[in-house]
Amino acid sequence: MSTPEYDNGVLADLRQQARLLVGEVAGPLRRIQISRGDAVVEIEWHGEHNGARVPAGVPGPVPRAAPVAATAAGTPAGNAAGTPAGNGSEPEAGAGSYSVVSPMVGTFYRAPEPGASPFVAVGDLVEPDRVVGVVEAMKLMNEVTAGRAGRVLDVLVDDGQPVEFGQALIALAPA
Amino acid sequence: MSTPEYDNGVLADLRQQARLLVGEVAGPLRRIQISRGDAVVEIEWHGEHNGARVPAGVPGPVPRAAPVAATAAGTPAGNAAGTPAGNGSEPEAGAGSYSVVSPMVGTFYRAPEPGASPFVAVGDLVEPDRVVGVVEAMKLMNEVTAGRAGRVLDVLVDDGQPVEFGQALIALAPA
Amino acid sequence: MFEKVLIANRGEIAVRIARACRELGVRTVAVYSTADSESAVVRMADEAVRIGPPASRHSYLNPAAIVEAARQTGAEAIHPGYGFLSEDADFAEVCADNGLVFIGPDPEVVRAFGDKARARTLMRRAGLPLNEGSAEILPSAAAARDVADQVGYPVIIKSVAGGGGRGMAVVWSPSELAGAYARTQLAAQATFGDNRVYLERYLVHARHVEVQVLCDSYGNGVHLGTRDCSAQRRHQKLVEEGPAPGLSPCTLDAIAGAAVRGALAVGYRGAGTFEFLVDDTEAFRFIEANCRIQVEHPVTEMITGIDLVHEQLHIAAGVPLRMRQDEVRLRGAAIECRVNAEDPDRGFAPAPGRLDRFRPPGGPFTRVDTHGYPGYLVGPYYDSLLAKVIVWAPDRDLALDRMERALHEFDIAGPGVRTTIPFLRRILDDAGFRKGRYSTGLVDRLVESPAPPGSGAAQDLPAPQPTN
Amino acid sequence: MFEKVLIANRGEIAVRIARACRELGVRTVAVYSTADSESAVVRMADEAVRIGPPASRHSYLNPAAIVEAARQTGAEAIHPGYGFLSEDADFAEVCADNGLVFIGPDPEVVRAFGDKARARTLMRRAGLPLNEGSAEILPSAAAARDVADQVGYPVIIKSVAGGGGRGMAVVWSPSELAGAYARTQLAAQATFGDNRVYLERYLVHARHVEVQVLCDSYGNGVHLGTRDCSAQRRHQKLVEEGPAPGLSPCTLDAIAGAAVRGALAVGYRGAGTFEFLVDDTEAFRFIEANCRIQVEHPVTEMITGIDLVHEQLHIAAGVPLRMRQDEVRLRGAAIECRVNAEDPDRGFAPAPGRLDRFRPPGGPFTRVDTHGYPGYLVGPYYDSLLAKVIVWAPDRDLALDRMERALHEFDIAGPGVRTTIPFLRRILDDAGFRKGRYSTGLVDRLVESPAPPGSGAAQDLPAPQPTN
Repeated sequence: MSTPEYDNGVLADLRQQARLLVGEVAGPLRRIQISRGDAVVEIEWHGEHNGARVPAGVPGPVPRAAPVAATAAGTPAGNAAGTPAGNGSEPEAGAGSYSVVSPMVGTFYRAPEPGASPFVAVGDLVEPDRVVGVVEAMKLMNEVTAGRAGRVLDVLVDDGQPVEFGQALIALAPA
Repeated sequence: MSTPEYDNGVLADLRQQARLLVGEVAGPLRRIQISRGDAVVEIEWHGEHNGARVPAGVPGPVPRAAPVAATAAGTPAGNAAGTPAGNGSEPEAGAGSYSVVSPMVGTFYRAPEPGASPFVAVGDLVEPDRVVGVVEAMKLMNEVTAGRAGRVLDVLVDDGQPVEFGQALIALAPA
Repeated sequence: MFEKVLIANRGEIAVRIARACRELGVRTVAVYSTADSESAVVRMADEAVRIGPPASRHSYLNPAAIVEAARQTGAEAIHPGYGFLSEDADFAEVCADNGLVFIGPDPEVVRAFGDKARARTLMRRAGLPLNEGSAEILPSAAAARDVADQVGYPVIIKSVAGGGGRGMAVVWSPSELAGAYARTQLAAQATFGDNRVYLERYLVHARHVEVQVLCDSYGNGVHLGTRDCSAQRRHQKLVEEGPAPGLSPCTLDAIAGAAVRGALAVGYRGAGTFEFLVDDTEAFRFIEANCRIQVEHPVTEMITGIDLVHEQLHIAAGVPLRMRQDEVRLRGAAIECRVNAEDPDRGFAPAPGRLDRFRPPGGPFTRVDTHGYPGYLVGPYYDSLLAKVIVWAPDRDLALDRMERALHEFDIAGPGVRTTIPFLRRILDDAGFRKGRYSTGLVDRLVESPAPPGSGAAQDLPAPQPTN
Repeated sequence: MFEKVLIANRGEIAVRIARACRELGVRTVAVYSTADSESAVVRMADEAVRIGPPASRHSYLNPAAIVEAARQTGAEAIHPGYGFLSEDADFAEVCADNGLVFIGPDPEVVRAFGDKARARTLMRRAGLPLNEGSAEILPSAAAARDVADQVGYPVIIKSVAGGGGRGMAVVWSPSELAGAYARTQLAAQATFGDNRVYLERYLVHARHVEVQVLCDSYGNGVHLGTRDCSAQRRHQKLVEEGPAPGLSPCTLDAIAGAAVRGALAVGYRGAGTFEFLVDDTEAFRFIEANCRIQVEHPVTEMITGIDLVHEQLHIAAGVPLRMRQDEVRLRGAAIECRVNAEDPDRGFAPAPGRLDRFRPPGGPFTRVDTHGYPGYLVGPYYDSLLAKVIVWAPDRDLALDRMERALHEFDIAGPGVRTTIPFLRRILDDAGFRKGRYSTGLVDRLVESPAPPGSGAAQDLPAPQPTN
């Protein structure tokens, strides 16, 4: 039996783990599922990324200390997205990379308008002042610039997704 | 300004420090004074023993952690009774010694009756079953035996003094 | 008022008493066993005396050590709390012999209520309705059989010296009677050194309703309303509330009036509790009286605004009762949950250990009485009550929601430490409990039905019987 | 009732709001700055959104971030707590524009009371007695001089946009007036972006009495009694109590009645506080109204048994007021002490740090509202309020003794951490305070008189003036 009086603590942990993974693991998100019964975070990426299933065992009433062991969904071997993030090491994609983070709470857009081509694509070389996306807050479009020169390794947030302050948006490899 | 909200904590510490000293330091007690204003334990022994004054500074609201630095009363040099006990090392008298402790709360008597000669004196050799004192509780005289063979190093409690359960009464050197 | 009072107890109730004394400007002496030298009350009290080893019988149950400690420290009165020596008539006498005020009723009153058979006789004389059963003690199994045949099965055989749920056996059919009689006698002899037993009809779905009374030394007495303690496991209370829900006001008045009548009839002094069984027809019967402050007394304090331990001290100091019955106003509803260091998943086995984290709930109308603190070592020597969470609200439904919130907040963690909190939450979730329609059968039903995954919500549980 | 509410605040009040929501079955969204990711409310809430960096203007004062967080999480209403955006009319409008319920009065009411000069005009029209002073804003130092000459010195110059003790200057003689006028204008411009000031007579020994009101959206309003907040340091409250002591019942009724009249006159909605100055003759004058839940609201909750945050939520959800005035019963006395992470021995300078030990008091009639816990890092970014200790008792004297006991128990320790507890104990010890004969001059007197060794007992302090 799980310890019901800590459900919220568990949820908070799952949310935190999810946030960490999303920050650490390269690749455009598809969806995050945060469960509770047996404490599961499920994160799904687009493209070739596999989902990383993170069962967070909660021993006794120790929610904040919930250990997280990542195992690959489906493949026993695990994958670049899930396993390394789970055991805390930097994922391949993230090695030596730099993240462009959201300057505010809002909605992230990869393109200036629906249907238009994205500001940046994986592989692009960008200058510090290059606009890499916009975050809409209160109907205001706020341009996000790369901040430093580099090559786009990945776009970490899907088009039209809500983002928190400081959330990683774009992974850059220093040029 | 001392932190008034911890006065009792301070008193408790002083009491504890006093108890420790009395246990550690050889010599028949004369009186204990526990103060509060500037947190002072004053302990007075009989005979050639000097009193050990223990100013217990209470930094901020950290009563239980009140550090105790012992300094000799009057003489800067300190003495065998005060200083070693204060800085935590074993007093000479106590080195390798064994304490006969009180089996109950009560009043300790060194002699079978007023005016009679004490059960034991410093220097006596005693057998395990030798009566070394009595503790009166509820008008019952409870004989205290040495428990093991040894030489009486000191009698730690003055005649007619109240004692707690487990309080050291007699210091013995294993024979 | 007294200058100095010795607290002859430990745990949360010792802390409770130290708080009351400090609020009244009374200095306190804590006594403690070597297992409790780091306990909260030792830190709180003005003085502390180590009275013995961990084993209670040599420390907290040791009258000589406690009286000596009082003598050494110059305490004028002794507050016994609950359990330990709180209902020991001999100890009360020893206190008197040594010029110490025992905070409780006179020794003969304590002794009379300590003998369940005598208590029944006294209360019958006072005109209280009794549960059907043996008028006096049962000399033989045959006598037991006769009475049982009269009152009908099931019956419960109780030790006259028992109490607090100890020394009793329920008998469902005549074939079990002789064996149960013998077993109870043996157990009673072993536990209380008194093998006398008596017998009552056992009410399966009865509710356990108790009345808090206060009496002074001058023949004045009032009641402070009722509490319902039906949520019990093996006669050990887990959840208490007040006022007793779902009973008509006139029934509540009748029970409360009977309690005061019984108390005054025997010259009761101080705070006491009269316990009754109430059946489906709201008929009530006296079962026993407790001559002590009770674990669940905060429920009454939150409903009345009266500090029961303050009143105990005033009464023991000879002050006349400070309120008339018409000045006692009951307001809203209060619930108490007992957080024990026990593992509900392992038959409520004690689960002691060091508390790595200990964050009690707070906020509006939420009270916590506990001796726990972060880093405290819950030892194996004494009972497993770690904290009491008490909440108040204008009505019972909101009180239940508030308690759910409070238990949700309570953060206790440590190696090996388990608490009753998950089980308490199942009780709060139970549909029958929420409706106020529950009895002493509630907890057993929950224990038998496994906790649904993701914690037992009421609807997951079998619908309770109307009589339940 | 709402399904989900966003809590646009931090610290103890965010925890307070989360508790109320959970008790009512409302899901909660916490918003937090990067400095608060370990805060208690983030752990308690059902969801949490990081909205900005430590600097308040980019996080807790950032309407866009908060509204976006509400949109993302699907919250229907926003509870602003106190401070931050709680009395920001523009924010209230932004909420409305985005289909979010702002839990508080209508924007225009918030705006009206935010302009102290307009508030005075409105309340004068509603028939409330005003403190003598300028009818409207002062165009020039000369105009100020004229009014000051009429009302007599000392006078206090206030920013119309000020409040909470900020943006005001006391002037003792005509020679200081011009300078003070200019300084206040400049400060007001800098602090509030609004340089308009007005002037009132300054009552040196006046008492600060406030009335708690509750109004619904249908023109119904009640008062929940008075609080006295005269124990202030530099216009910052340290100790609050209720009911206001030493005032005649008819004065209390008159003040409370005036407050409800004022609230209904402007169509107030929700929980609000009307503040008055009361002089030696018990004459009272309106000074300002607060359109938010206040820090000291638990004092009123303990006296009335009414959960003010529950009522805020019900009213905001469109429920008619759930009590009539004659159903509001005031019972006993309550006191609140603000435990701030400040060093009283160093001019109340903030003394933040990691809390090694944090053991709040408990037991009878003792409430603690706090976001603190063992291991919590009290940061330098926000105000220093760490915990509120509130106690209740049948009478004020016992409440004071109980508070002394509670503060004595409160164990807070950590490197660099200091609290106001020692100073609060001096206030409780003060003879004038105990007698209920004190005014806004009390704290300054204590600050000036050094703490006597071994803590200031009342008799060690200069005997207070009768008017004091």
